[in-house]
Amino acid sequence: MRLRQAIVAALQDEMRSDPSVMIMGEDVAVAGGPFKTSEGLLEEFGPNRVRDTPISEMAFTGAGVGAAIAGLKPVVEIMFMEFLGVALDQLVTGAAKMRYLSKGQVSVPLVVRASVGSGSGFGSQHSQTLENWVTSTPGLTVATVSTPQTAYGIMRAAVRDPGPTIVLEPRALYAVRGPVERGESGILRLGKALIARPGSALTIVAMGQTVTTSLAAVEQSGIDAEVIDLLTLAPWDRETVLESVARTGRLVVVEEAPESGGWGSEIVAAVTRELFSSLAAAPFRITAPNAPVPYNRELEARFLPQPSEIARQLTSYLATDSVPAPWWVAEGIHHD
Amino acid sequence: MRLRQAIVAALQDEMRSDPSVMIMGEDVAVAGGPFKTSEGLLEEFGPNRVRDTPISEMAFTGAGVGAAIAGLKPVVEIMFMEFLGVALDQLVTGAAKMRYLSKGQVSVPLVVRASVGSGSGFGSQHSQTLENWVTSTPGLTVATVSTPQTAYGIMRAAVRDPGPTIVLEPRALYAVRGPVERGESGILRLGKALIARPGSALTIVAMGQTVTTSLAAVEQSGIDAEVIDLLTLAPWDRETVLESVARTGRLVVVEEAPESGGWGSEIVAAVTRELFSSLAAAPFRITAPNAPVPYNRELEARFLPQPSEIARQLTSYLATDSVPAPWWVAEGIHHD
Amino acid sequence: MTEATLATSASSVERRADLRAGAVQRFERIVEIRGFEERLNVLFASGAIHGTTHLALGQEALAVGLATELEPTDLVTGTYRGHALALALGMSPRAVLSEIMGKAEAPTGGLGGSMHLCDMAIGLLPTFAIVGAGLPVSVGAGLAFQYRQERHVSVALFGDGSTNIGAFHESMNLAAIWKLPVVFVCDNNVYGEYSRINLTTPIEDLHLRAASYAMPSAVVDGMDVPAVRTAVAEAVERARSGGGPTFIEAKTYRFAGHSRADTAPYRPAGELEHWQQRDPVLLARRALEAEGILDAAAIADLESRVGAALDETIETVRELPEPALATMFDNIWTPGEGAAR
Amino acid sequence: MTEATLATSASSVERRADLRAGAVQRFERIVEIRGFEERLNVLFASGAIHGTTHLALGQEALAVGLATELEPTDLVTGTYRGHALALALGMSPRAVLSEIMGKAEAPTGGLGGSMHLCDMAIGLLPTFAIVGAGLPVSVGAGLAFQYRQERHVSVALFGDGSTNIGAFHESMNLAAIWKLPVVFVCDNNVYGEYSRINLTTPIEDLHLRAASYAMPSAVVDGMDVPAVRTAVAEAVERARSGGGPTFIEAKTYRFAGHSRADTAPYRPAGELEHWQQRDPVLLARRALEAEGILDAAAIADLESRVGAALDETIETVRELPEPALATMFDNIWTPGEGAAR
Ligand SMILES: Cc1ncc(C[n+]2csc(CCOP(=O)(O)OP(=O)(O)O)c2C)c(N)n1
Ligand SMILES: Cc1ncc(C[n+]2csc(CCOP(=O)(O)OP(=O)(O)O)c2C)c(N)n1
Ligand SMILES: [Mg+2]
Ligand SMILES: [Mg+2]
Repeated sequence: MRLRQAIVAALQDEMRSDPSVMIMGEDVAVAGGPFKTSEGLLEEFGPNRVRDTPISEMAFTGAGVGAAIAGLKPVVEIMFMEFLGVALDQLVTGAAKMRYLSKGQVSVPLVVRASVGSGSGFGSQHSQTLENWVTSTPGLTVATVSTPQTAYGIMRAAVRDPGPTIVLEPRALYAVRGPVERGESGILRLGKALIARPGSALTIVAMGQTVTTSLAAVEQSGIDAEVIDLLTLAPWDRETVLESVARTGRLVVVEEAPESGGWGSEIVAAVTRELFSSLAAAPFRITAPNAPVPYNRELEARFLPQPSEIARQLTSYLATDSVPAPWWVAEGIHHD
Repeated sequence: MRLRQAIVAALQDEMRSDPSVMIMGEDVAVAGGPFKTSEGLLEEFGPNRVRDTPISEMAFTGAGVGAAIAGLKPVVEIMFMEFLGVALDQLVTGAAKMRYLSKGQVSVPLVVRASVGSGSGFGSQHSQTLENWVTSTPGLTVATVSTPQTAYGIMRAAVRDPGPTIVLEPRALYAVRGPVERGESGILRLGKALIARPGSALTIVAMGQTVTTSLAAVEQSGIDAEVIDLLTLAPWDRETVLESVARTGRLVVVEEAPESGGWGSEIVAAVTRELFSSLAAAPFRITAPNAPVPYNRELEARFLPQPSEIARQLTSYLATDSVPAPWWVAEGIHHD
Repeated sequence: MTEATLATSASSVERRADLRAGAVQRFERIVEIRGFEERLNVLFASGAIHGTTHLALGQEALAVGLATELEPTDLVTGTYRGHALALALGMSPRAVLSEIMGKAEAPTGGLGGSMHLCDMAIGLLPTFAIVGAGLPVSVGAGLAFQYRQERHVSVALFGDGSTNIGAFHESMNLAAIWKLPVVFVCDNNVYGEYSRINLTTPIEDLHLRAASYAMPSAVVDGMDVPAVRTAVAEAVERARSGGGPTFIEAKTYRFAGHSRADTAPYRPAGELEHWQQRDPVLLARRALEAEGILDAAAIADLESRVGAALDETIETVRELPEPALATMFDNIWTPGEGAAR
Repeated sequence: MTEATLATSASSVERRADLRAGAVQRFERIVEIRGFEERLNVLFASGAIHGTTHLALGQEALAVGLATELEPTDLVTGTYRGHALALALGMSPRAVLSEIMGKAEAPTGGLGGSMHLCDMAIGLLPTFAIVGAGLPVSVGAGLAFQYRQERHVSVALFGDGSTNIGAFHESMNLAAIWKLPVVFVCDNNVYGEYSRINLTTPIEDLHLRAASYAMPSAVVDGMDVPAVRTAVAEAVERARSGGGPTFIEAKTYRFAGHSRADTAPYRPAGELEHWQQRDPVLLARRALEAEGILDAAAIADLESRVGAALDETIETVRELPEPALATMFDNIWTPGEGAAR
């Protein structure tokens, strides 16, 4: 099934098994979701459990918090991650601290789903990933999805988790197809990374869209890289990453975010801290450029690190043991 | 003068020299600012140029954007950084992209000032630093201040800059005194770090409150550390930092932010990338714990890395060439 | 009136129930809140407590009237100016003060502080330090009640200045379109921080804003417990019976400055004095006397008893132990881990 | 009517001025917008353009009436549904289409796209893709005008659904309390995305919301250029003469779906047909005929001329060069660097 259908399936299975699970967001009910990630749910579960909201991100995100405190398990859809720019308060300064600020009297089993990223021609105000808005929030789990199976497994885990979770869904992957194992065995564990491809030459840490592009790059380059799909970004799975890099001695993080403020720095910093003396070469990041996401199709295609670009950098890295320049520097287009 | 007076002085000098500079925010006029950072400005410049706003962060931050586009140089005060949680959109998704989205037809010479950080007993919703909300925004300059002089110099530079700038002001430093050179020679350059203390044993990169605590730690420990006051966080001064670490071979970033999502990872990652083979030991971060800022005075005092804690880690690092555990691990209080 | 006085060991639920026992009990609660805030002011001024605080002097009647009409199973959000609300809803002075003093036994273990009072036994969510932030959460609690077809009510208490923030507007709209059992209570105390309402808000009668959402509204004398009770009772009844949300504007006045250091030099001359004639303590005292329930001597007795108890509480709380360092790592979710509730 | 037709090389300022030349010119612009959007729909459906687009079919009269009353020195914010506004204000079909097709010569160099049209020569700020985001910016532009005591006006155009977001409320309040020269124009086209207004908004007459801010308001037939002009002229005059902001609700109807893929299956039966009787093109055509300004033949001639010009523009724009890769790094501020303006 398609990734967006896997999300529907996850929500459906959770709603079937737990009557306190409900969803709300702009056009998630009658229209089945702007990206069809709730298709059929209104029909199956009715208007009490599947609700269209006004264009009021602050109110309905906060309503998710309040409903969660009062015992529901709300799943709130933020159509584009950017829209949290008016509602971040409710999640970061509010929801994430409720348990702490009540000494455990209050729980917030809330899921906020937000579509993220480039690749759909939506321009610079509808294509950011913006993980950094939420990653420095003790108490808030930040997860992401990369395939139909991980979408299914992460979503169900997020709904079940007693704390607030934000799930970042790369918009460009909604139509991607893959097998999905439904039911308990298809559920993933939040906080646990997956090894998307085992390997020994180096460790790639990727997330969301860059899992796909990294796997393609590995294919293209013929390098025996281990590709880790981080899945949960905060708190991320140090154990899996450290174990892998301890084996390979090399770390490359592939990110969709711009270099500045990107999530991969923390992986590099933590690995460097823990494994410095066993690293064979400098760990580094392959990122998007420090630029807004361009609209033009050709230009937008270059924004996300492409398989060929990743392959070029990996190959050069292994050949020289030094860190390659990104395409814009290598091609003399822009000097960092 | 006190740091908050240095801010007043900077605003005053800019307002005297440029009639298009104006300020607005909650209680910045009649009351002279909740933290007295605009004392006397209403009296000198009148109610057209110094404006109290309703409690409408979204509207008045956005009004700053619009006024800047229309030719003013607005300085918007966000009383506590947290309040941007309802207005981030205007800055990150809006202001920062206006030049790009107009092919240079539009400029946004806006300054947003926000008080940040712990140390004042304001509790977990009024003590965060939240740099990560803004650092991944190409087109937005993120600066901070550490002393009365840097407050003066950065503020004036920010007002003059043609692009949007957010200046993060550690609240706990407002009352700190220091000499201030007013006038052109007191103005700093955005994007340029300062060497707060030259040294050769290792390089400390600090910012805001941690500049003070790092200098005190150096004093306490007797270690000949170079302390760099980053001042501009995005884009940060790679040249100064790399040059220093190239000399010392060692990097320690001291941060107020929680370990997860903190700004220091990027410094560590970039330095590792560029100087891997010349590093004498693992670069690392001394951060606040992954926890909300506690209210209790004693507990809050431990949140920000204290001089004694920094000194302990530096000493251990130099003695062993390996990265020490943070206090909560070392004291067996919390295991990361 | 010894029999009317709750033991200091009374639970918050018992203290809540006590408000329904009679006018004397409500008066006593008003006196307690007043005495609490006055003493707190002294404690802060003397530097005995760090951080800041926001007193609700002048706003006691609204809190007590509101609390009287709610059940402990109703859920309430409040603000940083939350002591009166918390005490009225049933938290003990000891609980509130220990929170403000950051003590280990406090409801949040001393980690929350003055702006974050919480007691779920009486339906008080951790109060919100961000203006407007409680309103969407109250909408959500109302949603949960409607969802489960429960007759509980969700209540948001907030200030006049908060009606200028987006969250107010969005929350009112959402509650109205979904007909949720929410009561929005606006404590119009004339000021938002150091700004008088007329400087920030083009209308002074904030209940008129309900019309934008086709929401029933009421305006009430917030200094007078019976008036507050009537308005709240009507709104609560509407909510419980499926009639949807109500907006109540309570006209009050902030007798103190905005927060610790503020002496309110910006007040127009005579304004404070004008409002002091409608001081909730005064009004309640007069009503008891006029109705012959208590005479002046009995009132004086009650007031001194309450004061003495507060003084004792302060001494007790001062000596309570501080939280252990390790508690700063407690109650932060990590995925997979079980919830506390 | 050849003499009434602007050369395709006319500047955006000339195209703007042309709207004041007469009813024929305004009709021509309406026809141009209609033809542009219809052709765009086909282009998107055929996959010739990537991304998404939001057509303003049915909303032409509002855009044209509004543009007629504004000066190029007035500043306007619009939304992702911005083609009609941009064309009305004066951008050429070539400029708008090249933006949508991501071409190098487009006003943002092909980097902005359908949702971000900009031409500062006629006061059009980059249109906003975030609902409500333009309103605070318009308030700020109004602030600058008031600050410098200029007689310019700041205008925000936005949809009915946008009146439920916090930015709307905060912006109205701020403009009102500061008496800024801002005109808020709400294009009430009955839908926000796939939701009919009654499902998201407890009132249908959105102009009533202005009362919350003591702001003058007007409601107008947005399908009718003269009606729009009258309301806008009054608001603009109020703003220019220091009378502060106005809220105008224009009743229109969205003839197309929300965006590219949407066929609007959620419409009640007959609703579209009902509104089509008030199609702006129809109304304008009838008025010209009724007043004897143009006869049916002349109108048909005009329409076919405009259509042919649009077809030619499409062919031309298709062949325009794509932006160079390096342009994606242009026009991003770095501190210290000089500004473009
Ligand atoms: C979003 C936000 N903006 C600003 C503040 C700072 N602030 C705290 S209290 C306050 C005044 C609130 O006034 P009002 O709503 O009338 O409540 P009152 O304090 O009078 O009870 C302000 C501006 C805040 N806490 N949150
Ligand atoms: C903050 C935000 N929330 C949601 C959206 C997604 N969105 C785009 S257009 C739209 C509908 C807006 O409706 P309305 O204001 O009536 O304008 P119209 O599209 O009818 O012109 C929505 C919800 C957005 N762009 N921004
Ligand atoms: Mg108030
Ligand atoms: Mg609409």
